[in-house]
Formats: sequence, C-alpha cells, structure tokens
Amino acid sequence: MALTKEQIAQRIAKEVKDGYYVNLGIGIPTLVANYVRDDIEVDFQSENGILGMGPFPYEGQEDADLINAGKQTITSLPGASFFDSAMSFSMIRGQHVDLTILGAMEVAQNGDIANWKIPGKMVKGMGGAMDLVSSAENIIVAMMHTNRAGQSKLLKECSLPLTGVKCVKKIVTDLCVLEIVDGKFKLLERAPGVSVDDIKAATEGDLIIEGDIPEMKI
Amino acid sequence: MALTKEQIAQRIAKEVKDGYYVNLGIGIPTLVANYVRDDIEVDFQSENGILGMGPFPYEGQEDADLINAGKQTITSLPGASFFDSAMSFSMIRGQHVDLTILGAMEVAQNGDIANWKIPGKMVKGMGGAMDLVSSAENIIVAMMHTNRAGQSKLLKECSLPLTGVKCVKKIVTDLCVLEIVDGKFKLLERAPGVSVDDIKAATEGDLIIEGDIPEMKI
Amino acid sequence: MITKTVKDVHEACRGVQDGMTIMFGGFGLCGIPENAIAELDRLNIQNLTCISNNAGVDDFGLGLLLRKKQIKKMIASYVGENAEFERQMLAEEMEVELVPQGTLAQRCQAAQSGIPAFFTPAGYGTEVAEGKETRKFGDKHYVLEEAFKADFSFVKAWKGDTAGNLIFKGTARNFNPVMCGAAKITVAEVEELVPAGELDPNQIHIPGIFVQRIFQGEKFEKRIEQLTVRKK
Amino acid sequence: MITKTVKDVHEACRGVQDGMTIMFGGFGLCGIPENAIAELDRLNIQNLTCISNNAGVDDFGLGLLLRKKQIKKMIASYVGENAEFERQMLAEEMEVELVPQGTLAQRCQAAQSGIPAFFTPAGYGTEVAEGKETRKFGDKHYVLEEAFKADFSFVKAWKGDTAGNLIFKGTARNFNPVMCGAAKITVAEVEELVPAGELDPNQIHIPGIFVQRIFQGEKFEKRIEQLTVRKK
Repeated sequence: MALTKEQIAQRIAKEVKDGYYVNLGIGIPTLVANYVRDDIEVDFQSENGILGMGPFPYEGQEDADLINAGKQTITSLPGASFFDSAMSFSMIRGQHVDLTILGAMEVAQNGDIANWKIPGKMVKGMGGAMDLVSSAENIIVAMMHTNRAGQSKLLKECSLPLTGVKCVKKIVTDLCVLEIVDGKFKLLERAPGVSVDDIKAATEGDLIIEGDIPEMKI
Repeated sequence: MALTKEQIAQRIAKEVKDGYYVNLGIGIPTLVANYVRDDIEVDFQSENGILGMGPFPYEGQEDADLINAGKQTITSLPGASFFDSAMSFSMIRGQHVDLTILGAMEVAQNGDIANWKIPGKMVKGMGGAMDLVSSAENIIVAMMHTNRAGQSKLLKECSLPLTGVKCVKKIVTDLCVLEIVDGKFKLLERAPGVSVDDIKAATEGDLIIEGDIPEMKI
Repeated sequence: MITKTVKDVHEACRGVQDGMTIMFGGFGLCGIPENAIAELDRLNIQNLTCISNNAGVDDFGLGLLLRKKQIKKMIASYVGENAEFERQMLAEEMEVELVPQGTLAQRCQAAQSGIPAFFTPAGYGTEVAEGKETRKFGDKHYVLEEAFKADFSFVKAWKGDTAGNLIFKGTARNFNPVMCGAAKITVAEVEELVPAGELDPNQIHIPGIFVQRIFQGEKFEKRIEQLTVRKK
Repeated sequence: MITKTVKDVHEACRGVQDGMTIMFGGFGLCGIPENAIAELDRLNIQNLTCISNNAGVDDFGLGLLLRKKQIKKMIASYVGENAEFERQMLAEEMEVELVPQGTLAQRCQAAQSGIPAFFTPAGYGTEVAEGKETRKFGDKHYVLEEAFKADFSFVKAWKGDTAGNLIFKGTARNFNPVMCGAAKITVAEVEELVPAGELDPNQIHIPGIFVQRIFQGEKFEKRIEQLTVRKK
C-alpha cells in the first residue's frame, strides 16, 4: 500500500543522523521533525532566522515574533539562536547545514528539480529553495510519486522551470525510496505491499533495478 | 610660524560638523577628537569595531577588550555599539562614514595618496587605509608639509606605492590648508606667519594661488 | 544638535515620492514596518518598486498597497500568500522579479556594505541566471548578482535608541537588519524607543550609523499568518 | 550524543598539521585565541599559512610562532607592531601577502557564506589589484577578490555554550565572528562555557552551527599593547 504523507516523513526521519543541522521545507518535510529518534540530537534551521526550532507552542503561548519559514507559530529549544536573513543563508550557502529536505513538483533522473513555478498558471516564487538546492550537499526530496492527474513526477527531463540542476541525491515518495545514480533513478526500497511493477508503471524516468528490492521499514 | 601637530588637529577639527560619523587614523588624526566643539554631536568610528568611541580611560579603569584601531585603550560613550570587522567595513565601504581623516607619506596633486609602504625599507601594511580612501567621499589628510629630510610631501606624482587613487579632497599641513582642484593643489589658507613664498618653496606639486590667501584661524 | 528621532510616521515618511524604489523588512507578516506601510497607503504614493521578501496578504502588509495598485514592480522571493498579487502578476498588471531568498538578502547586504556585485550558486542553470554572467570557481558554477539600489528602506525593530541603534526580537529580525543602510534613507519604527545609552553596546544588532530616522510606532497589530498550536 | 565541547586546548587542536592554512581571530592582541596559539607553539607545527589581521608582538600572540619560524606565509593587513616580522619579511625568509583590512574581513565572511568572490573598491589602482580582475560599476572601479580557503579557524569569545553559540565582548569581537565557519574546522576558546540554554537566543553573535569545537580557555593573559589613560 502506498505511504501516507506522514509515513513518507517517518521514512525520511531515518536519514537524519546525530548532530545534524537540518533544514525542512514546507509541506511533508515539516512533518519529519515529529519522527526523529529522541536519543539523537538534531537542530532544525528555518531560513527566516532560527536555529534550534522547537514544536508548535501550547495554545495561548504563540508569539507573532516567532515563526518558521512556513509562517507557522513555533517555539525555540534550549541552545537556539536568532539571526538575520543574510546570516541564515550564510549557513545554507556556506554548506553548514547537513541535510535539506524539500518538496518538488518534478525531479529528473539527472537530479534536476522543479518546484517553484507553472508558467502562466501558478507562480509562488522560489523562496529559499534555489539557495538550498544549489548549496546543499545532501538533499532529499519528499513528494508523492505522481501528480493529481496521475502523471509521474519522476521524469527523464523536467518540463517545468528548474529550481536547481543536478542537485537531488535521494527521493522518498509514497511508493519507494530512490537514489540518483549515473543519471538514473536507482530503486532502493519499496513501500510495503507496493511491487516493482507498480513503481515501474508510475515512473517516467529510467529506473535502475538491481536484485531484490527490499520493503522499507518504518 | 608652522603649526604644531596639535594645531594641525585643531584646524582640522573645524571641518567636523554636527551629526558627522568620523573615522580617525593613527597619529595626528587621533588628536582631532580633542578639539571638536562640544556643542555639536560627533560619533567616532574605529575600524576595529566601535562606534561612539570616548576618551582614554581613567587610570586603573582600562579594559583589554576595549581598544581603538591604534591598539590604545579607550572608553565608549552612551549610544555606542560594538560590531565585527565585516560590519565595520560595511560602514566604511558603504559610505556611511561622513569624514575620514588620515595621515600620509605623500599626496599627489591629482589626489593620489601613499602611506603604507617604502619598498625594501618599511612595510607595516595598509590596515584599513585602502578601504577608507577608496570608499570615503570626504577625505582630509593631516601631515607635515615636508619629510624629515626637508623634501616636499606634496608632489606632482607619488613616488611610493599608492594607497588609493584620486581620492584626497583636502590637506592640512603645518604650513597651510590645500584643496585638490582640477589636478592641482589650491591654496586655501596659510598658517599664521607663513608666507605664500614659504609654501611655494616647500611644495613640489603645482599650486593654484588665487587672490589674497588668508591666514587660518585656529 | 542633529536628531534622528522623528515625532511620528508622517514625519518619518517625508520625502517619499511616486516612482521610488523602497525596501521593506519582514518575513511574511512577521517584523514588517506596519506603521510605514499604513502611511504609504494613506499618502497613496504611486508607481512604487518594492523590494520585500513577501508581498503581504490581501488585507495586510504590502497587500494594502497592492489592493490600491500602488505597486508598479515587486521584487520578492515568495508571494504565495496573496491571491490579488498572483492575479495582478498573471494578468501582467504589475511587473514582478522573483529572486532567490538568499540572493535577495545578500543583494541588500551588498548595498549596505558597498559591495557592487558578488557571485552566488543560487539560480545557476535556471531562468534566474538568464542574461547574467556565470563563472566556475573550483568545480561549481556561480551567478553574478548586483547590489540593490533603493531610495528608502523601512524597517521594524523591537527596541531602538535616539542614536538609531536597533535590537530585533526573535524571527522578526529576518530582512530588517540587512536593509538598514541599504537605501539612501533608512527609517526604523520600533516598539520601544529609549534614550541613547540605555541599550547595552554589546547587544546592538544594527548600529545607529545605518539608520537616518527612528520613531516609536503608534500601534503594532502583529498579525499571525498561520496560527499553529499544540494542546496542553 | 555528539558533543562540541572538548576537554582542553590539546583536544581542541587535534588534527592540526604542518603546512596547513589557519585563521586566527583578534585585532592586535585584543581577542586573540591565546590558548590555541600557545598550543601550536608547544606542538611546534611547521610551515603554516596564517590568516590574521596582525602578527602579534615579538613575544606574544602570533609573534610566538614567528620567533620559532613556524610561519611560512602570513596573510595580514597590518604588521607594524612586530620587529621580528619586519625583519623576516624584508629578508624574504617568510612570504607575506598584505590585504586591505576590509577585504580581509570580507574574504573571511565570503568563505563563511559560500560566496566565492565579490567586488570591492579597496586597492583599485594600487599593487593590491595587480593580476586581479577589475571592473567598473556606475562611475567607480572595483577589484574582484576571492574567498579564503582554510583548514582551521581559531577564535576567541567571551561566553559560549555547549551548542557552540558564541558571544563576544567589546572590541575583542573584531575578526572572530567572520572567521567562524570560514575554515573546515572552527575551534572556539571562551572565557566562560555554559550549558546550552543559558544564553539568550536573541543575543548570540555567532550561532553554534559555525563552530565545531569549543572549550573554556585555561588562562587569558589579555595583554594590553598600548596602555593609554587619563589622570583622574
């Protein structure tokens, strides 16, 4: 069975290691924070200017001066710091952030990503995504395998305006975990109950399928 | 009679206006702070990281963590701020400092200045001088008119390695006040008792002398 | 004695004219110069080029100026919260330049710092880099980006003093510090204005040299865009 | 649990090797990483390239490493306080690259920020610009300067916490913040080390993400270079 968004977040959380500084994009990535093992120490950075982001505040304790990049009210944890936007992107551009998790509209098999614009239809802007994907050494994309029309979001080439080139390393979708290897999507894990054929059918890009593909553990 | 170094500083102090942010170089410029009228408000910036620099501390109240760019112990005034070297030069490069006063070994009649190196003999480094002279819109040079060997320091062309090109606006020496106009030294004021001929004799560069040159008031 | 303190927002905005380029601090509705925006709305200043990370929401922040079509061109990184914005943009009633967020911050800081241009990896290989010089340093490609030029910069701080020194609070800091001194005139509105000397010089985020006018804002609504809470 | 706190200066310096490029915070003797310098002296690390605004005095600061000829190349802006330095430089026993002070700071901050190069007016028309690209923006000329690359960065702060957050004091701040995160490994020595959570997140000068190792220095001599006082 395909994963829920919560389960995608849960699977990605296993990629987060002790001592990591992590930037979480809006949407599914935000949920990852809920599933990180509590015996490791992870600092969440939000590009609007906080390192050491904590959970949502208790009712009535929200502070308009304390939000994340998704404009949601948040809290800060002990050891947190606040800073301006230039310093925030010093962290990002300077490759001090260890892991970036973000959503996408399309990912190409060479690692290109598109997630900020549908010409003539939707233009929300790139926010910090272009800085993040052009700088991060470790990028995981969290997204549904197909769009609402049922079309594959894992393509030979992106059709939408790019956010970044050859930058995505790993993709976790509702169907599987993939890695970009030699300009193709290498299948690493299947969602429980999802077959290799299901994944093939839902993927427009070229897949590398070697040996038995294990079911993922969540 | 030629001015003393204290008197050069005293004359320059009259160029400092209400509300100015001023950067003072090492040597004669440092003395300028002592002569600024006390009915105007002036903030002194020191490029090592303070705005709102005050006088030397009282004996026993010196703080090793509070110095100026000349490495002298100082104090801070109400309204002062401390900052890092990058921000300090944001102030300088970004032209937020209104007036820069610094010393020189040579000044040329086109406004070139040399003050950091005598090849093979003396190399102290430029410190912040190159940033200051390339950025400041209002630069006054404070120096003796001639060097220890009696040679003019106001030249047709600098002979020493340059600190900056076409940047000096005004020069106050022990003999006179000069302004750079159309690639020449325009004589504005004489030191009390110093004649125009004395100044001509001590100046290698081309002078512009128009009408009666008044004695300066200190 | 020259003073930076102005009486109110009317005085703070004197000199703002039609056709100017103006920077606005804030991220979403967090840390925006509410009082200055309201005044520009009242004054009905036209044909503005606005540099701001976001464009407010339909009825608050820069959305107020959008509603009255006071904005000729918007330079921003993310505008997804504002339906009227998207409509004006897609209908080409307004010019829009979308800039990666880090590049936006750095182009402001470059203006503040007298750096005319710098290289950044953001946007390489995308339409953001079109028409711009690119260059390889090491094994990576970069895009040359230039400093912004602006007439006014409106920022909002938590505390300020009469010397213009500013302290920001929490994530309301965001773009405010990098816009100080990045325009010809920087106007700061603060929640609390104190006499020079009351703020610890070691804790000042923006020294007064970057600020030309300062005033205590009459009112700060501080609207929350996305209220998210946990149950106790 | 990964911890940034190291026991002492010995542990803090592990991995430093002959031939490395190292940044040192401080301006004159103010805010220098005294404990790290003393340790590099004890370890007798050779052939160092040092990036530091100054070169210490004959018997303190980087002067200690100069005395033992541990420095192959010095990158600095002002070295006038050190007679042995001038001797080694004029005798060509040591390589020296003199850099305008603001450019030095900006080249560090560029390294910290992932900016490979930027334009600055400093040094245009002088020997500093020789061999470098220059370009006109508006009516002014600028020089293209590149970010530094370094193996270690040693900085000194006033207070720090176990998350690596730093607060500096007075003008001992200077080059320390801009060198944090500008090298592969940043080592901070602090006068007072406290548990994470004790410092106000709004007053942190350098967030812990830029710091890999932190320790409380055993002793800070804080020598004054030019004692200047007024009589009471």
